[in-house]
Parts: sequence; C-alpha cells; structure tokens
Amino acid sequence: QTQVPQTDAEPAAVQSFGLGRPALPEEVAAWDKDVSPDGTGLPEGFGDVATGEERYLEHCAACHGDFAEGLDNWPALSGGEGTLDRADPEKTVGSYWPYLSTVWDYVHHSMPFGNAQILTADETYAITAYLLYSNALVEDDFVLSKDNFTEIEMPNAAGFVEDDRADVEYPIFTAEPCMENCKESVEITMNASVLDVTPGDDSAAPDAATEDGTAVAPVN
Amino acid sequence: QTQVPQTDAEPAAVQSFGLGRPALPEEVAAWDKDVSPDGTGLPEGFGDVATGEERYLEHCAACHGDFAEGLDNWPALSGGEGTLDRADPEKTVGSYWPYLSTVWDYVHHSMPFGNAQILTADETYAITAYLLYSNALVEDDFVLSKDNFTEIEMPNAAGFVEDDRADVEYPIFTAEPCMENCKESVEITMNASVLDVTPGDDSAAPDAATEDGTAVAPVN
Amino acid sequence: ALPAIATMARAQGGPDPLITEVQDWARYLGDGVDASPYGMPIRFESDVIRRNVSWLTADTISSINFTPIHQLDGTITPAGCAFERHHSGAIELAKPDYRLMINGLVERELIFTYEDLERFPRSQGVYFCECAANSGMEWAGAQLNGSQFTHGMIHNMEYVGVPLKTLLAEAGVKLEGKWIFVEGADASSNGRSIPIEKAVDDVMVAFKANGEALRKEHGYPARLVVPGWEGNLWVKWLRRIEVTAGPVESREETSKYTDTLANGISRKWTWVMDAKSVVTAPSPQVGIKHGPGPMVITGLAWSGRGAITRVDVSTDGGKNWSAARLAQPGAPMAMTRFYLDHVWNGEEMLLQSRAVDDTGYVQPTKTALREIRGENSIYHNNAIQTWWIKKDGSAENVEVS
Amino acid sequence: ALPAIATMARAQGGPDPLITEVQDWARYLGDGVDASPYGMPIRFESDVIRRNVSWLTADTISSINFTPIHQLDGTITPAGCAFERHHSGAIELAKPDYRLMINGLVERELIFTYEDLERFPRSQGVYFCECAANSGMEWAGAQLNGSQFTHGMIHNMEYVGVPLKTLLAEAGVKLEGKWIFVEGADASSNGRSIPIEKAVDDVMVAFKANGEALRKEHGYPARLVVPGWEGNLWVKWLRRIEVTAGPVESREETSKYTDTLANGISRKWTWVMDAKSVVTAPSPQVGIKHGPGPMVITGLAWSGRGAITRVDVSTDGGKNWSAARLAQPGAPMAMTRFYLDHVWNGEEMLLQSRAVDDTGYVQPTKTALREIRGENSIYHNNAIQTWWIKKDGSAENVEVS
Ligand code: HEC
Ligand code: HEC
Ligand SMILES: [Ca+2]
Ligand SMILES: [Ca+2]
Ligand SMILES: [Ca+2]
Ligand SMILES: [Ca+2]
Ligand SMILES: [Ca+2]
Ligand SMILES: [Ca+2]
Ligand SMILES: [Co+2]
Ligand SMILES: [Co+2]
Repeated sequence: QTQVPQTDAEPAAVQSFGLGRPALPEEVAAWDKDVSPDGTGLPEGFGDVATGEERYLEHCAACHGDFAEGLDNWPALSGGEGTLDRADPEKTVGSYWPYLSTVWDYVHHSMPFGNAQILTADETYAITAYLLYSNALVEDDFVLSKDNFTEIEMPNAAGFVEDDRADVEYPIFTAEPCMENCKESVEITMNASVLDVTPGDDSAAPDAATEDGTAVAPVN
Repeated sequence: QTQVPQTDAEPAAVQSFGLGRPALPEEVAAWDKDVSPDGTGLPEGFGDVATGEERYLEHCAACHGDFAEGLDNWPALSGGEGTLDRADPEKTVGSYWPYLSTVWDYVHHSMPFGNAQILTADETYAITAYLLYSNALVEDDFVLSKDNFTEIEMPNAAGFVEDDRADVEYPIFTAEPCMENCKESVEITMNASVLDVTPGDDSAAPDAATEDGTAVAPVN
Repeated sequence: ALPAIATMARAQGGPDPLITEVQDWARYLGDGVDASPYGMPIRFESDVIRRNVSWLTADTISSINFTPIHQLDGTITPAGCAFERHHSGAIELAKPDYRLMINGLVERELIFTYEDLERFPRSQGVYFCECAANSGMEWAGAQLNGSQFTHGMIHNMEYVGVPLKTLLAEAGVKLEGKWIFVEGADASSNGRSIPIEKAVDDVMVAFKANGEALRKEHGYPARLVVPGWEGNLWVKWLRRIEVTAGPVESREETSKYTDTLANGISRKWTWVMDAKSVVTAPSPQVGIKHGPGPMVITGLAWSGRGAITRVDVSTDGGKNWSAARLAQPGAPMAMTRFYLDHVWNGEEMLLQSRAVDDTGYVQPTKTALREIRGENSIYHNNAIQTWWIKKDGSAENVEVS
Repeated sequence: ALPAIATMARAQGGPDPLITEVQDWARYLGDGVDASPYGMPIRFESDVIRRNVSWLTADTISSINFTPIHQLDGTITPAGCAFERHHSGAIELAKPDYRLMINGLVERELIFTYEDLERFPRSQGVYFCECAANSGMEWAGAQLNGSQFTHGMIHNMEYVGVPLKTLLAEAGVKLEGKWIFVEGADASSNGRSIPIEKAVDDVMVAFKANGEALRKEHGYPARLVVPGWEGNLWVKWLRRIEVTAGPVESREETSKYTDTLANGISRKWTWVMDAKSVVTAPSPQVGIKHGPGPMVITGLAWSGRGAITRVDVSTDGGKNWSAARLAQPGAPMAMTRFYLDHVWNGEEMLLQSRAVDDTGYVQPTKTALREIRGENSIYHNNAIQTWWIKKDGSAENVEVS
C-alpha cells in the first residue's frame, strides 16, 4: 500500500563529508606520544639509574615505595618473580610486564598520579632505568636511551598468548545443557559471610579480608 | 542445538495468586464515590440554590467568580451557550457538559482546588443546584436531591458522538502519499513570530497573545 | 612554500593550544567514584530541562511542562526531563502508605499493598506517553516557537509492571463488567473510564520506568500504562480500579479530552493517539549554527496504532519528500528516531516530516485535519509540522499553503 | 455472624485508615510543574545508588563503583546510577574545549570539534557496557554479599553517536592500517588498541546515552562504544584515534586486562564478554520479606557475542532447571530481563541462573571455568552465581558443589 519502508539502521556509506580540519604537525606531535614495543614513538633521550632514583624518590616513592615495592594499597612495581603460577600472583613491571615500551609510555603519560605529563623524555628514560634496576634487571650503572631501548628483553615477554577461548572454551561451553536431575546432591562449599567484606551496616572492617589471608583481587 | 528458546513476553495466565486481601465494605465505601450519568453512586441528600450560593461564595467564588463566570485564567463554570460551533467555543458546565452527574462527582471529589473532599453530600447537592442556576437551567427556588437528580437534562447532552476516526478519517489518511512534485508552489501562510508567545529570553509578555485576539487554546 | 595542509591550519591561527598545551583535566585528577552516588547531568547541560508556558494555565499546579525533545536524541526520554502533567500537583506517596483497591463488578473486592504488586508476574515494554493536548496550541495556527513547546508533551520510557489483566483475574471480573474506572490517590483523582477489552489487552500497572522506580512526578509508586492511548488515561498514583457496566463520564472524559468539531458536535472516547512525527532538530530552539554543508535532520515518530514503518522528510514544504533513515525498526506504541543525512546549500528550507505506521496510516497535513475537524478540537493534533529554516540558520514555526 | 470477608479483615485490625481517612495528599496540592525542571528520584529511593568498595583500591579516584542492579528492573540503566570506572577521576570537559584527533596511517590527519561530530550521520543502539573485572572478586570464592557488588560493574544504555567507520573513512585508512589506538583526554588517557575489523564494524563515537548528553562520569562530551567488548575499551572523553600497523601494548592491555591462567601464562586480547547472567533479586541485598507464596525471581542476562535466546533458572543449586520468561526477545549485545514466576514453599533455595546466547554458548559453572582458567584470571568471570535463600528469606552469596 505504502512504499517499501526504509529501515536501514546504518547510515549510507559516503565518500567524504569534508568535515573537520587538517591536523597540524605540532598538534599531532603534542598528542601522538604513545610508544610501541618496537620503539615506535620513542623520542631522543637517555637517563641513568642514579638520576632515575633521584627523580623516582621525588615523584613516585610516596605511593610506590622507595624500592618500587608498593605501599599500602598502591601498586608495587617490583618483585613478584616466580609467582604467576601460584595463588595470588604478584604482578609487577618486573614479574609481569612483557614490554619495556609500556613502562616508558605509561609513566610518561599517566604518572605521577595527580600530576601527570610533567616528566621530560630524559627523566622518563631515567625512571624507567631505575624501575629496571629495582627489578634487578639491570646493573646500577645502566643508562637507558632511545638507542638501546629495544635491546631490553622483559622476563615475562613470552608469558602471553592471544585469546584462545574460541578454541579452548567455546566447544566445551556449547553443549546442550542438562535440565533435570543434573547432579545427585548439592552442598554449599563456601559462604560470603565467612569473609564478611561487603560494605554496609553489618560489614566487618575491610582488613578482615586480607588479614585472614583470603584473596581479595584488586579491580582493574 | 539448545532447547527451543522461551521468549514469550507475556506472563502465563494463572488462575489466582491469592495475593491482596478482601476489601472491607467501609473501605470500598470510602473510595468508591464516583457518580455515573444514571445516578449510580449518588448518596442520599439534597440542597437548594440559596444554600448552594452561600457555600459557593465561601468555597468557590474566589477562583470561579461570584456567578461562576470565571476569573482571570481560572475556569468559567457558566455562560458560553451557542458558542460551540464558533471559533474559540466557551465550554462550561452549562454550555458543554453532557451530564449533571459529572458536576456532582467532580465538585465532591476534586474541589475546592487545594482543599478537596471537604464538601458533604448535601453541600454538593446545593452547590450543584447553584451551578445549574447560574447557568439559567433552574429557577432560584430549585432543590436538587438524589431523587430528582436524573431528571435534569443538560443542554449539550446530545452534543457528543463516539470516536469516528476509523470511519471518517482513516480511509482518507491511508492513501499512498505523494513523493515528488506534490504541489506547484509553497507559501508561508502563518508565522509563530507574529504571535510571539513562546517563553524565553526574547518573549513578549504573555498577554500579547490574548490582547490581539489570537486563539491561545488552554491545555487540558 | 608551505604545504597546503599547513596553510589551511595557519589560516585558523596556528596550532590549537587546547591540543598543544597540557590542559588541567589531562594533568590533575577528576572526581572519585564516591562523588555522586546518584548523578545529575553535567552543569553545561543545564538548559536541557522541562519548561512550562506560564500563560497556559491559571497556576503551575494543575498544569503541564514540556520535554526538551529538541535537545535529546535516540528514543528513551530520561525521567529527569520527561514532561509532567498533574491536576492537583505531584504528590509524595510512600510505598508503605500505598494501597490499590479493585472493586465493583468482581467476584472478590481486593486491596493490594505495594509489596503485593511486586509478587505478581511482571511485564516490560517501551511505550510513548503522549498528552492528547500535545500540539493543541497549534490548532488555529503556528503559535509556539520550538519543538519542545509544540510537541514536548510526550515521553518514551521502558516500563515494568504487572499486567492489569493479571490483577483483574485475581479479583475475577463478572460477566457484566464491560468497563473499568481508574483513579489516582491525588486530590484531583483524575478518574477515567476504559473499555474492558483494552484493560485486559496491554494495560499495565507500572512501578518502574527506565529501570528505576517511577519518579514522584510520574506517579510513584505505581501508575497505569495504557500503550498507544492518550496520556490522561495513564493514571498516576493509581489507587483504585473499579469494574463497571458503563463509563462513568467523569470530568476528564466529558468537559475535557473531548474533541469539538466545527459544527459544535464533539467526539468523545478518542483514546488512541494517531501516527505523528516532528523534526526535533533543527527547529526554532536549535538553529543551524555551522553554515552550509553536511548536517543531520532528525526527529521522532510514533503511532498509538502500531509500529512506525516509514518517515518521509521534505525540505521544501511538502513539494518533494525523501524517506528518512529509521535508527531502529519501529516498535509498537514506541517512539522511533529518524535521520535525514542532508547537505544544506545555505538556502531557506521548509522542513517537514510525515510518519507512516504499519496500518498504512499517513500523518495528515494541517489543512487535511482542519477540513475534517475545524480548529477547535484542542486535542489529537497530529498534523505535519513545518519549520522555516532561514538563510542564517535560525528557524521558525510556520504554516504553509 | 459476620460474613467471612469481614471477619478476615477485622482480623487485620479493621478498616485501614489509609483508606477510610482522607489523606493529606488527597486533599491538598502537590508540587507544580516548575518545581523540578530536571528531577531526581523521590527521597524514599535514596538507597538506590552507586556504591563503592573502599578496600578494593588505594583511593576513590582510580577506582570503581557499582550499579544497584539489585533494585532495578527492566533493562535500561538510569545514567544517574550507572557504574563508573575512572583511572584518574571523572573530568569536566566542556564541548567548546573538546577536540578529536585522527592520526597515523590515514590519508588525512584530522581534527574535529564537538560540533563537527554532530554533523555526521548518526546511529543508535542499546548496548551493555561491562567491566572485564565484573565478578572479578569472586574468582577464588564467594566474597561479596550482593548482586550490586558481584555483578554491578555493568550498565545498559541507549547510545547515539557517529559510527567510527564514518570518521575513519573521512580520514582515509591506509592499507597498512590494521589497528587503531584510542585514548581519552583525562590524565590516565586509558589508551587501548582495537583491531581495525572491529573498529569499522559496530564501534561508535557516542555523545548521547539514554536520550541525553553523556554524563560527565561517562565521558562527556564523547566516548567510544564498543558493543559486546569489555568496558575498558569504551574510552571516555575520547580525544584521539590513531590508525596503526600493530597494537601499542599499552599498560591497560598488558599489565591489566590480561587474564593469567593457572600455569602462569596469560591470555591477552580477551576483548569479548561471554554470555552471563545473574539473579538480581532476590539476592543478599534484597531478601524475601513476604514469606511463602507467589514471588518473582528476576535477573539480567547478556552476551557480547550476540543475543540472549534463553535463560534457565534453578532453585536447587543446579540439580533441576526451568526456562525463565524473557521480558522481551534478546537483542544483540544488549541486556535481557528474565523472570521466573515462582511459588516459594518457605524452604531454603539455592538460586542460580544460566544464560544461553544465539551462538549456542551456555554460561558455565564456576567449577567448569576454574578447571580451564584457575583462580587468578581476575577478568572475564562469567560463571553461574548462586544465592542461598534461607528460610527467613534472607540471602547469601555462596558456592555449591
Ligand atoms: C599519588 C600516588 C602516586 C604517585 C605519586 C605515583 N603513582 Fe604510579 N600509580 C598510582 C596509582 C593509583 C596507580 C594505578 C592507576 C590505575 O590503575 O589507574 C599507579 C600505577 C603505576 C604503574 C602501573 C602499575 C601496574 O601494575 O599497572 C606504574 C608503572 C607507575 N604507577 C609508576 C609510577 C611512577 C614512575 C611514578 C613517578 C613518576 C608514579 N607512579 C607516581 C599512584 C601513584
Ligand atoms: C483555588 C482555586 C479554586 C477554587 C477555590 C475552586 N476551584 Fe474549581 N477549579 C479550579 C481549577 C484550577 C480547575 C481546573 C482543574 C484542572 O483542570 O485540573 C477547576 C475546575 C473546576 C471545575 C471543572 C471546570 C471545567 O470546565 O472542567 C468545576 C465544575 C469547578 N472547578 C467547580 C468548583 C467548585 C464548585 C468549587 C467550590 C466548591 C471550586 N471549583 C473551587 C480552581 C478552583
Ligand atoms: Ca603513535
Ligand atoms: Ca612459579
Ligand atoms: Ca558484612
Ligand atoms: Ca463506583
Ligand atoms: Ca452557534
Ligand atoms: Ca518570543
Ligand atoms: Co482523546
Ligand atoms: Co579482557
């Protein structure tokens, strides 16, 4: 009766709208600061462990501890070697991070927390060198620079595989589910009330959870 | 592969849930006070025009005017005979309302505005009688009661038809619409800026609209 | 010579300091997760609010305000700016004080508490709620300058509640029960009669809207939802449902919500809201600020009789039409968002939209509607709206030949 | 003798004065239509709020709070209580100060203003946004007592924005461009890499959620929407999109959002959120208060890989299952509400729900998931949740054999 309805949810593909304006080189340079594992994005510069320690003590230690060992609930940046296959792995720059570029990139852009983007390239090289040192990955006379950056191999570099759920899990989890008499008996094996860490009127002190050694995974 | 999905949006029909509790007669009596055109719901009682005028002046006149003629923007309850087929009909109890039961019901439940449900049955009969009087539908010695209530015929009782859009409009408005060259020319015939009644920084005084005689339909 | 790209940017005054300089928000910390346990819109959006028109009613209590549809997009109306219409003000009624009575022509007259309601099987649906008086001020001609004011007596929310048929079955409707009469707990009570066929079809007693409890101004803790039918029937603070043999012919269905034709005869029981649409932007409150070039013309369409299947848009006052893009396929008795991706040449436009629903009904012109109904109907004005877009991008509510 | 009906009511103490006496709200006037231009929930609902767990993070700035899913119904999450996760706080960024850069492997490196974004063709969709760490605290065992805390790092909103593929086409992606790197304007920047296939599929740069402008805490004025994929990718205050040859391997995709298996090897690039469900009520924060009899068991289900086709519910800890009612047919990458209309006999229950999506994937048990992943994965815990309903109606988070 009426014309065929036009109900495509997607806008038609259009070549170009001519919107926006060209980005200036200075503008791209100001924002395009990410650093990749192959060193792409690294600026010229260098820094040694000793300078790094100085800068670190000034800008970082208040939260992450003098030796990057962590403080209270603030993240530890060193330690944890050999814990990844245990309960409650300690994941730090040294024990977990596959690429040094990530340290440089994150520290340069996002730290110090609350006063980000204040570190120069040289300062970032130096602090990164100090973090390698605090993880016993370099000697105290080490100098990190753009040139030797990609030579650093991180301990857990081989510790990652691409998402394999499609192969490993989906075949198993795509079976016809049982609807009736699926098991003989059911027992309660664990209660949240034992831990008693939920906020609220009836909450125990938060420390209760960690004091009794029970895992309280951080959220990230 | 998996079972047939259960995606009925509607809950299954169930005989009875046994929820709620029986309403007590006193409770039903307290809330079931609506009055229908055939007099269903009318309580015993009566009231005359003179008493109605007294009560009206006390409770109603401040808003609706001494003779129910309306005041400022508050509704007029009398007048308007013969205006329904003109521009800007004046719709009042006298000129428009098809049933007297509606007056009794509404006044008894919802008026006076800001102090509702204070009128006794007798007072409501009396005020209703006064509203009939102010609309010249009864003499000044009239007494309205439960017994003579349904004898009152309202002037516009025959002025209503049931929704006939399905017959009158839908056949016309279900034609294939024109898409191209649907008219020769298009002229603007009316502008909101002429009226200039929209609230906002650039608004004229609200009165501008009514002063120049332009229709400003009330919202209801 | 400089490369073309740099020349273009220099013409704009060189590198943008908002990019080349580290801004405060990129250096320091923002709000923590305990800053707003229940958040409000950011202060820059403080103009996205309900507005009322002071001269419409004698006071602001028995009155209406309008959804800022000109500034919204998508289809969901946030509860915070969804229009309000009350007859004796928005009342505060706590759940423990809530009672719902079913009486009249039933086997068992019953009283429910709020908790009882939550124990019945629930249903869920997105529905528009449009006041029958929406666009009512436009019957006699273009009057209000903005889609908020001409078309903002509407909202579209996801409701959850108990199907009314479930509650009626609990009470047991007698054979003689052909209507229901519903009323609210507020002083106005806003009683309305609804035929039993509709009552047991898709009407629900809702207690949630857009996921959360109804807002106070929308009938907390429970209101009626009457899909596709005029908003006045969606009784708020619902306290009583009476099963009756006939309609009560209350004030809200005789003095009001009846539609007077040119000959003085009035239609009553005009419950369903016919197919309608409006271009929400650009419109008088949101002109085109960017000059000629690509732009989005967008609006809303809905029908109380089913799903929107198509919306046409005209930029020349109805001479020629193009089918707009529906953002999602239309759903029954719910709002549909439409888009026309347009390249504006900077000339004047006379913008219109025209909705078509799955009954084949095509939204009529103002002329076509007035030919049948005259100009005094107040309610159910679902005619095609025209916005005059001027060369400077400003817009005005107009009527066209 | 009194009729049975009266005896019953008298047993409850006679007529209810809330009915027989005219209440203030039925006599006097409530609020006018100018009382709340933008409204908030009624004060009685002040417990329906986002909550955080103080011991989870060192401070409340780089932290998370939880949607009160235990008190919501339907599928839409009101923006006001939709969970927040920031890495350096919720920043205040005005539209005039907003810039979006596209750079890298493109024909034209471009800068857009907010106004530019509004000129591109828009799309609209309801999508869930789930933090990959949702239920993360439950890997090693039942820990937090409430569906808000175990499953509340999720929201479901109707988004409107510009398809990312449109913006990328405007810049012209070079053949070598296989990934994009996206970052926000806040101090953390939260940079993430996304394969180009997903970027040009259904990703959008959104500026509206649930009809209105994004809230400050959700990325005002523009954020990325990555349907079905983990929330950390939905970069807020989006300021830059770089087309790259490979992934940047930023902190958020190496140190975090990688899932360590029992053998110490970690999965990376685990973007998609698998099918999951939870009974939102009854649950530890909302026990059964009404005693035995009819009741509604309700919850939410979602899948990042498609639409929910079915949800099963067990009341006996997984021995027997019944198909729940879906309030509406499942929609791709959006939340689905389910209901099981149940008659409770007053005995203990072990309540579980199990989602199935249109790939045939069945939500696994905790045991099944741990067998493959161990207990250290932190992220992507989509296992079946158990609530122990006790005889007094109170509920607790438990695990079962
Ligand atoms: C005021 C406290 C504070 C200061 C000072 C601070 N940080 Fe941090 N740091 C944090 C917090 C909080 C996080 C976690 C942020 C998040 O997860 O979003 C963090 C995270 C990190 C991480 C990532 C840890 C991981 O396991 O992913 C590194 C590396 C880091 N900081 C290095 C530094 C360096 C280097 C400095 C000094 C230049 C510094 N931080 C100063 C609080 C601080
Ligand atoms: C404080 C002002 C005020 C007072 C006092 C008042 N009214 Fe009203 N009346 C109103 C308003 C406002 C309305 C319209 C209410 C609405 O539309 O929701 C109204 C409506 C009416 C109507 C319906 C008019 C129509 O056309 O539909 C009647 C009849 C009426 N009042 C009668 C009375 C009577 C009788 C009294 C006294 C017992 C009274 N009113 C006292 C303000 C008042
Ligand atoms: Ca780069
Ligand atoms: Ca080991
Ligand atoms: Ca506790
Ligand atoms: Ca009755
Ligand atoms: Ca006449
Ligand atoms: Ca004006
Ligand atoms: Co009507
Ligand atoms: Co992941």
